[in-house]
Amino acid sequence: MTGTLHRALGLTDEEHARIVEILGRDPNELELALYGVMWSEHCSYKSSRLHLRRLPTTGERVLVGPGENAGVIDAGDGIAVAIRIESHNHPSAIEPHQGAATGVGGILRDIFTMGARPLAVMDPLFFGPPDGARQRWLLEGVVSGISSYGNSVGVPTVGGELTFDPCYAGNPLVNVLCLGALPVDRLVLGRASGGGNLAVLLGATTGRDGIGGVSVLASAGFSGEADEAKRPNVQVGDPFEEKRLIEACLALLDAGLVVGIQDLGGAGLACATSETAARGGVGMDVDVGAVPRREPGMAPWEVMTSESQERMLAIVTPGSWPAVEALCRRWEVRASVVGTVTEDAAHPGRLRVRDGDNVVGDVPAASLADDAPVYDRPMHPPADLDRRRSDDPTGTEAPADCAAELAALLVDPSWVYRQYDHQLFLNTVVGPGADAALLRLAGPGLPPSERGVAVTTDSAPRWCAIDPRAGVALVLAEAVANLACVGATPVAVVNCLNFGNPEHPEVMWQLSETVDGLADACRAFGLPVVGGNVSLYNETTGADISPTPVLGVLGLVDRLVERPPPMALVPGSTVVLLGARRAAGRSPHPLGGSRWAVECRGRRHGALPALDAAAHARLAAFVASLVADALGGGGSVLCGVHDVSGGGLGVALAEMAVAGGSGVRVAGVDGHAELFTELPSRVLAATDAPVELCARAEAAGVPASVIGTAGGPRFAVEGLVDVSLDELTASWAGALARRLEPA
Amino acid sequence: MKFAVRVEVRLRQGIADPEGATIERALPALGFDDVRGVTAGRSFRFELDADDEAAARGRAGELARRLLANPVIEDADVELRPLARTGERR
Amino acid sequence: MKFAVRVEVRLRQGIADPEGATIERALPALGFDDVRGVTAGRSFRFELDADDEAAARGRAGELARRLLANPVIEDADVELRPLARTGERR
Amino acid sequence: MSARVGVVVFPGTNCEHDTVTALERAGATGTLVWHTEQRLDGLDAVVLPGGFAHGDYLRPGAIARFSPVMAAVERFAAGGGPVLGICNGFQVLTEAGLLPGALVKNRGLRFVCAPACVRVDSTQSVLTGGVDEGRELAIPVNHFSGSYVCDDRTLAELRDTGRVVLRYVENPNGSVDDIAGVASRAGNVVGLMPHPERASDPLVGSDDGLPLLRALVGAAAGVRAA
Ligand SMILES: Nc1ncnc2c1ncn2[C@@H]1O[C@H](COP(=O)(O)OP(=O)(O)O)[C@@H](O)[C@H]1O
Ligand SMILES: [Mg+2]
Repeated sequence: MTGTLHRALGLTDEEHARIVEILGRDPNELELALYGVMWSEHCSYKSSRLHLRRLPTTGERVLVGPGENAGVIDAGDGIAVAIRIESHNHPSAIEPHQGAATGVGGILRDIFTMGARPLAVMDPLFFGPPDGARQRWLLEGVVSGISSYGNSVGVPTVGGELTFDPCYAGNPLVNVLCLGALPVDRLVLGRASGGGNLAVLLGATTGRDGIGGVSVLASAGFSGEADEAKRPNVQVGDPFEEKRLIEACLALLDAGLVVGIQDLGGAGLACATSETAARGGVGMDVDVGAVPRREPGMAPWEVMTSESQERMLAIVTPGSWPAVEALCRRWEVRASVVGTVTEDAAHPGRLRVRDGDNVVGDVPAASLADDAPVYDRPMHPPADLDRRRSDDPTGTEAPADCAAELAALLVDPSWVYRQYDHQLFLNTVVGPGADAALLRLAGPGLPPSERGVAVTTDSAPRWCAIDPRAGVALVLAEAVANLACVGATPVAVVNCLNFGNPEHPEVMWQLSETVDGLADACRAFGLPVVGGNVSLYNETTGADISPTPVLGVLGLVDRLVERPPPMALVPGSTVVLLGARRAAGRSPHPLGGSRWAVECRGRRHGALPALDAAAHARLAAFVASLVADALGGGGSVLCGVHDVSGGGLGVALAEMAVAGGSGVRVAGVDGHAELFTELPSRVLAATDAPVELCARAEAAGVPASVIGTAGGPRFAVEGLVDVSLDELTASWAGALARRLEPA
Repeated sequence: MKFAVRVEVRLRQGIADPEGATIERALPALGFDDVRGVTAGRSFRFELDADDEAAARGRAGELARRLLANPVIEDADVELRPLARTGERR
Repeated sequence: MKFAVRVEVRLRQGIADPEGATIERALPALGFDDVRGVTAGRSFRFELDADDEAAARGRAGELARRLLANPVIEDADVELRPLARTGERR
Repeated sequence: MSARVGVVVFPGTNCEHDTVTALERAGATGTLVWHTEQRLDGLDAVVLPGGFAHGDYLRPGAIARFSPVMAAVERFAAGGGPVLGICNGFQVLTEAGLLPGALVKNRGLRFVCAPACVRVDSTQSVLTGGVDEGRELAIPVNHFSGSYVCDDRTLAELRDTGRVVLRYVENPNGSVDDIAGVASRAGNVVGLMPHPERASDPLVGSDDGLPLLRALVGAAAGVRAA
């Protein structure tokens, strides 16, 4: 009968044969289910692992790199920072509120599993244009899910992204990044060790929710009517349970009561038990009969693969069990011994599943965790690649009315982030709405420090669709610039690779190009990749999403005692553009892949501007040092700063004008092309000391040009735009509400 | 005819109900150790115009499924009774 | 004896009900212009042990007043029915 | 020696550490009080901080009000001790009947985390004593159920007896009469939805919450002296 069951469980005939080989016999139903979930794309990365190996992962600050639950960086002063990014795309498409909420719950567990207290969340979101009822339902649901879970569990959401593109209409993307901090000496890893030690299940009871959820959901694209069948898998999050779980787990770690700890995420107990055992090179006996149930009549395989939320697996010595029990009781967290660590010389490293006294499954733990097949899937570039790249929007005729098209590119995302607590812990110096979030490096249980951490999430599917390799490099450059604008030096990268169907050779080509582009760019900026996540099968009835790598970049600030110059214009100040104004080569102001070309002209093809990593790093270091002067309390030559990114110079200027409530008069901008080009490596600065700023820029090898003066009631770019600031502000502020809450 | 409708929306069997569970955990402390199986749901009331009870039931059911309940995780029960012309209070 | 209890909690007359109002505003667009006076409330179900119906009613009423409803803004209706010994499903 | 202020922690409370930090910036010593405590010995004031006690399930504050510590808070308040409820703490105090009215879902049915401006409209409370009447303070709000409601008689009484201590300059949630904070008859129990602890350091945007917290700490010191 297992002859067909393995297919239903998402295993190919070859994979089934491999399992038979590993076991030396036919697997039973439970064993097949274990392999089914553990060898799924979601848990095993079988299509992407081969490529991910090419990413640079080492650096002198890296304490823990990819492979563990989260990457960990040494931030100094005895404090380590843990960071991780995850996707919850498919669950969110089926039930946006719960899908997004459980996405937040899952990423938090990855962080406090490392011993870190979760201190901040970021949420890059991608939807179709929010004009139909379905897109509004998705956006409302996702945002309310993140809001209700994140706010209640007590972790501020300090930033994110919001991108609308038709390619996400059927398959929205919900990525969540979490950052936590811990005293370096509390760092723990998800390892089991010590024969006879106890495996203790902490937290919620186990139900049928999410059985095969992640695996089934994440490994099969959407085909309209099939959604119905998938619905029973929906998981409901309980932020109150998670809050108690966080406090209990951190208290257990502070008290030194656990040997190892691991969250239960995709593939539930099957994953947590096999991974902790495999990492520790030991075996584990698990008794499904000892697992507290929420529902009657669950089969052992259901208990092992259930993805019920808010559960952790802790490895504790028999001697400390009473203390563990007592501490969990205080926090009203359920704790049950569900297994023991085994070091059986005769059969080392076995995961033995019992139901009471009879053994219902017995497999090598490492074969579940590590022996999943690695696929080198066929890949090739899209047939029409050259045609696409030559179809360049640069040089399309100037708009009749630049002002209108500029206004159309302005979006105030506060409709989203007003629904998020972004202030808890009193650390948020710069919250959502600026270039990057800037936080004091402080929190309950951390040693005192004057340092700061900054974090930004960035993506640009419109670039990556044109050229995944160059596109992702430009995205990393933008992230570095965003950090510089809040005075931070980048130290580590996490990435969430959202792609289409890996069985389509173009998609595998996109993935491979993206990895190479990211690897090269990371080397160029001297940044390690400390973690990531891959989400494949983001497609709707055969149509793949644009390649969507989302980067989270962590930055550090040595001394944070004063606020940075805002992302705003100050009336009377001089506006200076830092960085080269013209691209080398034929077109000085390329428009390929720009928001203007895509959103105002519907031109999605062309060539991307080139990135000069060395020049970009010089600019970023220069800007970061000027802002850091202010952070350290030494004042700054800057009174406002903002990098030029999506929408180009026009949008960056407008965002600063609106934020500062100040008009501006700018001259010498070379037509709509310079107004809208997304040429990288440019930062807008407002200053009261333009001479000094330009002198210091020259000394630092950074081009600088005075382009205008802030002040007055109008936003004017000579020969291109002349509108009242109020008008501009209104279109910016109302952009989302107009579409989401049509009267 | 006018009908008074009550729609009760409840989580489907098997879907976790953290609110119900939390309330139940709190009860013993309040001296209610004789209470079990607490579930939390939502309830909506409204008035509906329809030609007859069958039509009213159809409309109310459609409204419950399309707007009031989240069919992914919730079921809806519909109860209704005809109202006297006078628009008697529910 | 075991009783199956349902408590419906509704906002008092005169207390603003933004949820009900929002739903009612959304109705015409969905083609439900035959619906009026939408109000939104909560509904709780549980099982209760008591010697007889009167006692059960008393306990359930007390639970509703003390915990499930906030008397400052809400009213609670209690319905209950005895359950067969066998612990029949509600 | 400085006043000792107890900050109550229910399961699900999440602003307790921030509140202790801010109280210390205001000159007090803050100590956490677990919700199962039955005595508040040696404390000069009690704060119920923000968060989501018991996940805000059922209604914000509905379950927390039955925690053992609340009986002690009631006695403490009856004895004239200063009691402050911030956000979720305000919700707990209304559920417990220590303050009139109730807090219902925001008009707009969305969570709101945003800067807000409140005006001191009465100085007859432990939170506003000595702060200039009419003074406007920038203190952020962060809540889903912050819309204050009460019956007309209560509202009239609150107005006539100077118990509406804080009003929003721009109403973020639909509260009746723009009410942001109210006090008990004796003025020693106060609840407000805005978060003064989040306005206790210019580095994170504002320190306009400190005058209020200093007033509370001053009242607590008075208790200690007496
Ligand atoms: N979904 C979201 N959640 C929280 N904050 C968001 C979200 N989307 C955008 N933001 C915030 O709005 C601001 C502008 O976003 P974006 O235009 O992507 O910034 P940038 O171009 O500097 O990367 C950023 O501070 C970002 O954190
Ligand atoms: Mg930026």
